[in-house]
Amino acid sequence: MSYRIPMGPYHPALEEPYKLELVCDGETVQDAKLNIGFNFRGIEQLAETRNFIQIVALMERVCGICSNTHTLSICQAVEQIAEITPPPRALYIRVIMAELERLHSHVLWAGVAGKLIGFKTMFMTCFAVREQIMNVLQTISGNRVNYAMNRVGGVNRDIDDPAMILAMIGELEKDMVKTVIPVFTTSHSALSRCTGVGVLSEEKARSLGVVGPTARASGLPQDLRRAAPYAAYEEMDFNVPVEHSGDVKARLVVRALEILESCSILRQALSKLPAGEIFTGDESEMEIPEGRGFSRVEAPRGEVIYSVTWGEDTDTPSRVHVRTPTYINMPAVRWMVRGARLADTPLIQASIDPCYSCTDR
Amino acid sequence: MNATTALLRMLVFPGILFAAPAAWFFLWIERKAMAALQQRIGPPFMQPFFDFVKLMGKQVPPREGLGGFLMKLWPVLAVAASAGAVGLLPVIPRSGGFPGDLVLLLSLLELPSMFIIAAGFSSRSLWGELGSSREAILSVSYNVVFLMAIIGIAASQHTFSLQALAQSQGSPLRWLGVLAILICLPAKLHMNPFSVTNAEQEIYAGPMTEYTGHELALWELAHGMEWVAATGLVATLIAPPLANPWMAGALFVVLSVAVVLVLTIVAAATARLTIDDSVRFFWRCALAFAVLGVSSVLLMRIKL
Amino acid sequence: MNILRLLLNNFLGGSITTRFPNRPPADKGFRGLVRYDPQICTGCGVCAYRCSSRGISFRSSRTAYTWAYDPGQCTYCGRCVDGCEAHAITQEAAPPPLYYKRDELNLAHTTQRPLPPPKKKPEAAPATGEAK
Amino acid sequence: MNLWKKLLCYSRRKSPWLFHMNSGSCNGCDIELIAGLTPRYDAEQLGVKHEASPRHADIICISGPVTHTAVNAMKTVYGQVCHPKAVVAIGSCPASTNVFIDSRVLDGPLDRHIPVDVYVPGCPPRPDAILAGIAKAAEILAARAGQEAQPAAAPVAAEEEKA
Repeated sequence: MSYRIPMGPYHPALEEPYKLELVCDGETVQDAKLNIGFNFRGIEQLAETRNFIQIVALMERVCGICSNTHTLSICQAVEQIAEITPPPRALYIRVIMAELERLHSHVLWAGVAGKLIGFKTMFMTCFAVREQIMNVLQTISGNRVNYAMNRVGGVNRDIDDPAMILAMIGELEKDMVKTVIPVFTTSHSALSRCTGVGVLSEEKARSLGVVGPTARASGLPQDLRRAAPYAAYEEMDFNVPVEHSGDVKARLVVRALEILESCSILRQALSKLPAGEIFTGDESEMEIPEGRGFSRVEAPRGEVIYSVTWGEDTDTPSRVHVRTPTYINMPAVRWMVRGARLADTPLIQASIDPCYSCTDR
Repeated sequence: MNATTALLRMLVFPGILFAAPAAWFFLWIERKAMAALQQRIGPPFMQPFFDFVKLMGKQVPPREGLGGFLMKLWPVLAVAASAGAVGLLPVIPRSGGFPGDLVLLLSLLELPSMFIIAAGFSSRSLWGELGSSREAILSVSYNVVFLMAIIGIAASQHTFSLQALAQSQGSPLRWLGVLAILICLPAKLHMNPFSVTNAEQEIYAGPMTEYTGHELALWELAHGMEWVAATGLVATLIAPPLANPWMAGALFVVLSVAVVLVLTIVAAATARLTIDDSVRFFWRCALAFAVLGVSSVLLMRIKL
Repeated sequence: MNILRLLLNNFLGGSITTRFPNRPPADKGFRGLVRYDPQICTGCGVCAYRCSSRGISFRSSRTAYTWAYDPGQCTYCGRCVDGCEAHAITQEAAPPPLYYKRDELNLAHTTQRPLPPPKKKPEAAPATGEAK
Repeated sequence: MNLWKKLLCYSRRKSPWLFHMNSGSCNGCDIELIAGLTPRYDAEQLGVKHEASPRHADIICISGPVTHTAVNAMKTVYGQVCHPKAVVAIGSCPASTNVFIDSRVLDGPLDRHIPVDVYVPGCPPRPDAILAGIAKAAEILAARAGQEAQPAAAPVAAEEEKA
């Protein structure tokens, strides 16, 4: 006998409100239906009423976890319209912020995954590690979550003390290599929850067009930082970790390796940080001409695409369109949960690192 | 043991009057130790007591009909059963008891989980029902190991009296039985790795989802007393017999706390297993212990 | 490292918690409440133009202008501070305080504009910041 | 005030159980609340327990600017939390809808729907500020000990409480 289980909109496994309707047979999930829209705030429409300074702060609140990605994307798109090139130091600072954000987002994900499988100690350890990153973010930007770092033409704040961040990265890498990763990979109870769960085959991943770590865990080596470098990624030397098993464990491993890669990118960026201005152009005299800008950024969750159209003689855009990684990855959840156990569903849906506030906007 | 001493034991020592503070203390130790293992400070002293008082003063939504009555009834019964279980413990040896009280203790320990199952179903919440069905499946599997362990211990000592067990020396079969009980305890107490019944990330609070106010307070109390009874049982079985009753009592408490700490470390070190993994685990354990137990009994027979 | 080693280390290392009434210090560049100095303000209104959340409102007439700020509305992004050429707006380097009623922390300053040149008079003293 | 009442007051202050609700927030406040439970801030030192079921909770933490779609679910959850209860609005969004002001799909701010006891300003507030807000809400709860159940959604009564 099959029955329906409505998960959500306020469910402890979900940080955000959305509704997952599961059709179950006993504890086996047969199908899943996703209902979103609880987070819909009409940001794309709101963006049409904001000028180029205000829009950055608005887009930052598309998502609190990958807020830097969104400001970076909108700034890049607007810079493309206005034909502004930010100075090299600003590009490096953007890379640093993007990588710090990736670090904190991945560590956060590991913590949440730990919580979802009832591994409270893992959750606490990950968050304790994450606090180091939050400290750095707060020192650089003045806030822990919404950093307000990017602006059209550069960045708002300079990095005064690269040595402090380098020291922190050393600490973090040590913590990750010596504590978090080994503990996760040697704990039998944790591995039994991750291995072989929520498998997404390479073909399926390709046909669904999944992005980000979800794609890389299914054997698709796609990474925008490599494929279409933005900011200063062209000058960085890094690997794109790829796993082939496509299960939750593979996504875990991909994210863990990405954390290490991020540390290496940060180290390069901080040691090569060029001197100079941190922004070009005077915001009070800047005019955005008519045109279309298009920007792609590799968020911690995958590819974010912004398309911005600016009208003639206005100070507000006429259309801002956002495509977020979760929007692309969501349909994959349906294929992953089919045949899975009810107990694994929260973990499987969390393994794509969903962000419904990005998706709803 | 006559009716008066039995009642006295159930109500005063080591029953409700003693067991309730002990329950809060054990719950507090569990939370505090968990926090210490996770680099946290943890709750202030006797936090479960404050939780209990607060819940007692919280309003309960009106529930009508038989369902509402049953929902009120189950936590009271659970508290009564676990208080009875605590009352049977020979905290201080030679203070009563009757032949066969181990069997009664077993059934009293089993009752709260039965009541939880019933409570989940009578709360008519989907999550309650899911939690109850999980609890039912789990209790069927761990009880096989649990009963096997108890029977093995009783067989090794030729008695079903807790008193006699507390007085007698250990034997290999007994240690095997204690190990088996320790494996079952996390499942009995809804701890990791077998906390599937109240897996909050999957099914909210499971059978407790709809409970609030004093009913929930009673559930928490029953849960705490289950802790006291279960750890007390283990402490009884592993404590060496001591002549001085005060020393014996102190040793009993120390051993109980040690068991709590061991369970906490296990809970902190593991993730939650899924229900089918848990069941598989317990049946494998049951098989292993059955083989070990039967073979050792046979060996003992041959020796005799 | 094994999980038991981790637990042992955590236990021996003690807690890393900040005891409750104490709070971790805010950094030098922390973006807290916006502070406004009516003495310095030139009344250009750029801050309101730059404010994405309408937390700063600027109403201007020929004789006076009113600068109003609602911390409940503020995003603490600091763009108004960056854009204020007269540096009349600053940000506190401390987390904002709790409040219990909406609009409790609101501030409004009304400043008289200097009268037109022919009749030159000293600038009127700014009105006190009154909480709404 | 008799002894039981005093004890009850004290216990309410010592054991605030949370239920967290996101009414369309950007996740910033939510992760900061979660960070408040973790070792560096450790909400458990205040006796806080993050509860899965609204039936168990005393304090409802709400983040987000209250979208149309979330409003009904939010009211239902508010009704499920039993008296006494307090509401903590985390961040600027529930207080005023923040950057999303003049969006057509919002039904905020929060106090149009349910009475709010404590506002924690910030975008997002730091975890320690959220903890301070929760501690404050627990004190408000304790002050409510003598009161009997108030009718659903009576913002006036809630405001008198604070004074």
